[in-house]
Amino acid sequence: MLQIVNLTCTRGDRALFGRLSFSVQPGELLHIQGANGSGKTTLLRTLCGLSQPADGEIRWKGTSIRQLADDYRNQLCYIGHTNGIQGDLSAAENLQFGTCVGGADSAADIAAALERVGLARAARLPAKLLSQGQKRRLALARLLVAAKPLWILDEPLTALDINFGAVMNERLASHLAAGGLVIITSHQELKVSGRTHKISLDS
Amino acid sequence: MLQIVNLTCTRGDRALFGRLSFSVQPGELLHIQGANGSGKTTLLRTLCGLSQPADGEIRWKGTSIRQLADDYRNQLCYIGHTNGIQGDLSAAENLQFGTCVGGADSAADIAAALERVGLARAARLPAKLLSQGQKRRLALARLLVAAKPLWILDEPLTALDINFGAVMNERLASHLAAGGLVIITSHQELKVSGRTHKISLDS
Amino acid sequence: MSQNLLGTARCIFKRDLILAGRKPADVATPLAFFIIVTSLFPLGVGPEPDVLSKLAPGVLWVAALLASMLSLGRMFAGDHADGTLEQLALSPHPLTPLVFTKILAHWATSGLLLVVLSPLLAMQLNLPTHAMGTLVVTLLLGTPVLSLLGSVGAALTLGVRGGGVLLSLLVLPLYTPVLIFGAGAVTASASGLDTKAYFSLLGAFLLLALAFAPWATAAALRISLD
Amino acid sequence: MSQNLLGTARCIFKRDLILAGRKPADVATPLAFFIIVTSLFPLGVGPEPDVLSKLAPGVLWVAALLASMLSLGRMFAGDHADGTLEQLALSPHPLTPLVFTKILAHWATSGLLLVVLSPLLAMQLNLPTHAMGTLVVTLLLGTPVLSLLGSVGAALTLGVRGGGVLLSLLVLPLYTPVLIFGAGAVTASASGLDTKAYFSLLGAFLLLALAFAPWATAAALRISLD
Amino acid sequence: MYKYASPKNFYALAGRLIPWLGAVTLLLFIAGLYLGLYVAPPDYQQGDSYRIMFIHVPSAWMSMFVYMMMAGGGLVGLVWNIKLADMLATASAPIGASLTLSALVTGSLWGRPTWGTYWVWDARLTSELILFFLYMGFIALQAAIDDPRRSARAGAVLALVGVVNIPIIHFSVVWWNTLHQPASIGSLGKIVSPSIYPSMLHPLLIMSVAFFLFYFTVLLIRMRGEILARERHTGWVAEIVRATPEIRGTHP
Amino acid sequence: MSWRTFFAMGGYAAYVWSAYGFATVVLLWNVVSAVRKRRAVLAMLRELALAGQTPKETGRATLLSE
Ligand code: HEM
Ligand SMILES: Nc1ncnc2c1ncn2[C@@H]1O[C@H](COP(=O)(O)OP(=O)(O)OP(=O)(O)O)[C@@H](O)[C@H]1O
Ligand SMILES: Nc1ncnc2c1ncn2[C@@H]1O[C@H](COP(=O)(O)OP(=O)(O)OP(=O)(O)O)[C@@H](O)[C@H]1O
Ligand SMILES: [Mg+2]
Ligand SMILES: [Mg+2]
Repeated sequence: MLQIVNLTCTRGDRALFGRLSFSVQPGELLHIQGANGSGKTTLLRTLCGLSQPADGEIRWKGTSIRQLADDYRNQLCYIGHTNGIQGDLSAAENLQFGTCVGGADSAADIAAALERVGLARAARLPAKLLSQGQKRRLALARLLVAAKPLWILDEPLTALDINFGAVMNERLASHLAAGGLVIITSHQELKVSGRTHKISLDS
Repeated sequence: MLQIVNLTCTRGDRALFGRLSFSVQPGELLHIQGANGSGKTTLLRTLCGLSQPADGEIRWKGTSIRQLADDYRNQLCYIGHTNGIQGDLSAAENLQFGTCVGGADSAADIAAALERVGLARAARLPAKLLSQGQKRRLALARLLVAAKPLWILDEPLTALDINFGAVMNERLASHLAAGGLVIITSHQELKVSGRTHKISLDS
Repeated sequence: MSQNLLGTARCIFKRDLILAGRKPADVATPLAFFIIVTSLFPLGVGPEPDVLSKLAPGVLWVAALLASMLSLGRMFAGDHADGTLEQLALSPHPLTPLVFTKILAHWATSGLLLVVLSPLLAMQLNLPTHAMGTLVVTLLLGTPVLSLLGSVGAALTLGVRGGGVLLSLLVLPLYTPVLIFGAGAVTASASGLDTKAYFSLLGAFLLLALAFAPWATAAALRISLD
Repeated sequence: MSQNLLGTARCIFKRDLILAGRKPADVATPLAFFIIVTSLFPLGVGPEPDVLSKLAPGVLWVAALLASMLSLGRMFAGDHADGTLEQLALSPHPLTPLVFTKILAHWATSGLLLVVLSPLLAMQLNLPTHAMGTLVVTLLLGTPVLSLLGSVGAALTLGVRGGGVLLSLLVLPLYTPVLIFGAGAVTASASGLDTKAYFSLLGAFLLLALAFAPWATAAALRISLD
Repeated sequence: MYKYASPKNFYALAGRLIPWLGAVTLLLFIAGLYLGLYVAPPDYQQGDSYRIMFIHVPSAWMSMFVYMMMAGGGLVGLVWNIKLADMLATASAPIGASLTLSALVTGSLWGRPTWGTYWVWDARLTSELILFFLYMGFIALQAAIDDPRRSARAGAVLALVGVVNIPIIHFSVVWWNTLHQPASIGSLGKIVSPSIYPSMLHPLLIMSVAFFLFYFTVLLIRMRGEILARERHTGWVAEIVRATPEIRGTHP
Repeated sequence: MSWRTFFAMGGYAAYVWSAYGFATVVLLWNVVSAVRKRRAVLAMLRELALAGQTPKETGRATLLSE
């Protein structure tokens, strides 16, 4: 489904990793590991199409993602290091905007999604007053509303407390069970039931 | 020697910790611990006199540090999260400037100090080309040149490799043995021989 | 994808206006700058009304240009810092129209307000009343061009050290044609000459900028995010 | 403490000059802005030589003022970001003279260069040659005041959201007296009038700013570091 | 007296004072307007246009007085670290700025019939305009800093620098005008002679007192808001929050 | 004096009444914005309390070892 061929990424004038090849099938989770600065974030952003690889190709259902462009972006949901949350909008407004930009139109689901990430009561607060963990939850709520097959998640578990970490693991499992794909980085161990693979960027 | 009485620190409008009291005597090291965001950096900056406490007092040899002002600052050397290194100056120029601002005048010692932190060969490189750990060493070199009794160190061991970490521990021990005071934060365990105390800011 | 492009664009526009409403200082500061700079000129040149009225078109236009340039900083900076820009770039809709919407929202909260404010300042500078209309129309045609061209510069300097001054260097040369014809039209109208030619030129600039700038900005944003 | 205050001050001054030498772009950009703004003016106002020569003092002074304002951003920003400012605040020497040294170094790499450049631009604007001397002297007296007053604004807006435009809003109103008398002197001299009164006033401003601004800047820096 | 320096007591005291102050202010406004608009006769030179004086002059006076209060509050807050003084400075700024704007606009509207133009670069007008900018700078600076303590202290330094500059700005603008020999517009003193009729003086005085009290009334209301915001982690504010019924239509 | 002559203000009606009108707007704005500001703070504090972000007890440092 998602196929990476001979990928090489550079930053500045330094090669981070070279000739990386793997593929991820529906129902599979790929856990990318590596030391700080080894290039995990760079790889994920490249997989999204935000960064251009120095070499190699990324294919979705056999077609290069550069060719698919918008059609590929419509399949994925990316949650990066930054949450994409604007402090002066309320939690609900932020989520609304996020899903709208993501191409989904589901005003009704906003409240439900906030409920499911435990932010129902904070829905009308300006997001800048949310704690770090609450902000992370708000960003992750986009996954619930958008309903995209491919999830690309950069350290989704940071700042989450143990309870919600467990909830996240369940979500990932049910996404996999429904035939979704997940590519994820995490310094913590993932406890997701389902087909999971690991890959390390340390050379 | 350094005495903290009923100290309360706030950030934004949030109290980080309240009514903290302790004292540090010559030859003693105080290790401050706590989770991310618990206020360790804030405490250290307050002890330096950079931040004003919301309440309480800090005394050096029995006199409030607000009264002592410059005389107190002349006793201390603070190495914070930021290294105080300007990327466009060479390592030697940076150290020279740092000691000069710190009030010491010891042009001859610069080379020796760089030697002792293992930067002799990098002395003439622009600091921006140094690696993260080398930058940290350069910042710590100020301790050697300045020769102040009170060291206030915020995570000095970050980015240091194991070898130099051990060297740092020795340095700390010999500073204590010479009657110095050390206040330090570190998420790692410190292996310093000497009288060390711990304090935790987690409530 | 149940949401169409238009809906998403409306969503972005609404959000940017709401945000401007919640941070009135961000909107007000360029306006204050506009007022201050136009007020500095009489202080420098002297208070004689007839000298001032001669200067007025040039001063007003230069000040509007500088103010609109200074407001460029906030066009993408906030969204870049908090990661919203990444989400925008990953939207299934083409980036160019989305960026165009953002430029439009930015203009509505900067250039448009400059236009509204300009008659007041023109009065302070003794611009003849019959030239007031021309001033407003030229600004109405010209400030969108400034926002459009400026957005390219803003996108290129995102996250670059010393971005502010660099931005002004990039953008000012591009602004000169607009300035020449904008101020020229007002001067002509103040001395009772015909202004049609100026208007059609400014209109042509606007069309050109509308056609190319959003596309260039979108490309620049993708580069900045890389 | 074997190093005395003077030695430390010399150390700071030397460092800032070296740094300016290693980052020529930072120094050049305000100068470029100065040149661009003075060149934009004839474009906005029209090319008649006598109109221009009448405007020249005001335009040159306003442009110098804006350029010097734009260069304020870098006065403390770099040192704030890399932690040097903390070290400065923790120096056993009083902060006020150290800050004064930094302001001096900043002026030497911005205001002073504007002064050097000004005759060239004055020629472009048809300023009468006999007024050239006055222009240079007023700028020589006035630009340090701009740096001194500006340093307070720069220190207050350190690390603040939207710092650039905010800085200009804070600083421009404070600049007016300098502008009035600086441009006034040049205008007077261009029309052959006496300029002694202007010079003594500018001198008085300089003395006042020297007395108060470094102290206020030091206070503002301590607040920004809190 | 000293006990009202605590935010909690001040909050309560202000709450009790506001209705009374407001009522007196309102009465004075009514009396002043009646005397000024209805009773006072038209001026023999300016006709009825001089009636703008009754709002213009108090606005202009208050615009300067409020800046003094703001800078004074800043100084006290900076030196003695008194929260209420900081809040006084912060709360004064928007009031002062709006009164400055009022002086500018009413003055312009008065200038048109008397001078034939809305605006001239006269000394007093120019320095009032700059005062407005100083207010805007103060407000923008405080709005840009999130930490309330830092914001208060930064504002105080700015207000103090401004207060040193105001006389300098004022006199430079005066000299600027005398040096430039500006457009032939008589000084204000000539227009309103010192031997002003009592029937014109009384409403002016009454309106001035009304503006003065108005400032204090609004100041107290604003300070109560500031106190709630900055003391929100204290128990007594939580108590007040719990005791207030829900207010609709005020979305944060 | 009739109401008509009163409102005519000797021919200066436009200036006088717009000046008074503007001043009224400024004064009313002052009152309304001040009152609304306080209400908004109260409303915000209510929301915060409802969201469970009650003012955190000041953390207290604990000595681990001597
Ligand atoms: C935009 C236009 C105007 C502005 C900004 C303005 C500003 C001021 C200021 C700042 C003051 C207080 C001065 C002080 O007490 O030192 C003042 C007072 C006064 N203004 Fe105006 N003014 C304007 C137009 C006018 C006009 C057109 C008139 C009358 C024809 C006028 C008549 C007065 C009078 C009578 C006083 C009180 C006398 C005094 O305090 O010296 N003003 N104005
Ligand atoms: N513009 C640049 N020039 C040179 N090197 C860069 C540049 N940008 C990033 N780097 C380097 O590229 C490397 C890859 O960074 P990346 O963010 O991908 O790491 P990561 O594996 O995600 O690390 P972490 O675990 O800390 O998130 C880092 O070492 C970083 O210092
Ligand atoms: N201006 C501010 N307004 C509100 N909260 C702030 C502000 N500045 C810092 N904080 C908060 O104050 C807390 C204390 O930060 P501090 O840097 O002292 O933590 P720390 O213990 O050093 O953490 P770390 O281990 O990550 O270095 C953090 O939770 C931070 O989010
Ligand atoms: Mg990463
Ligand atoms: Mg820390």
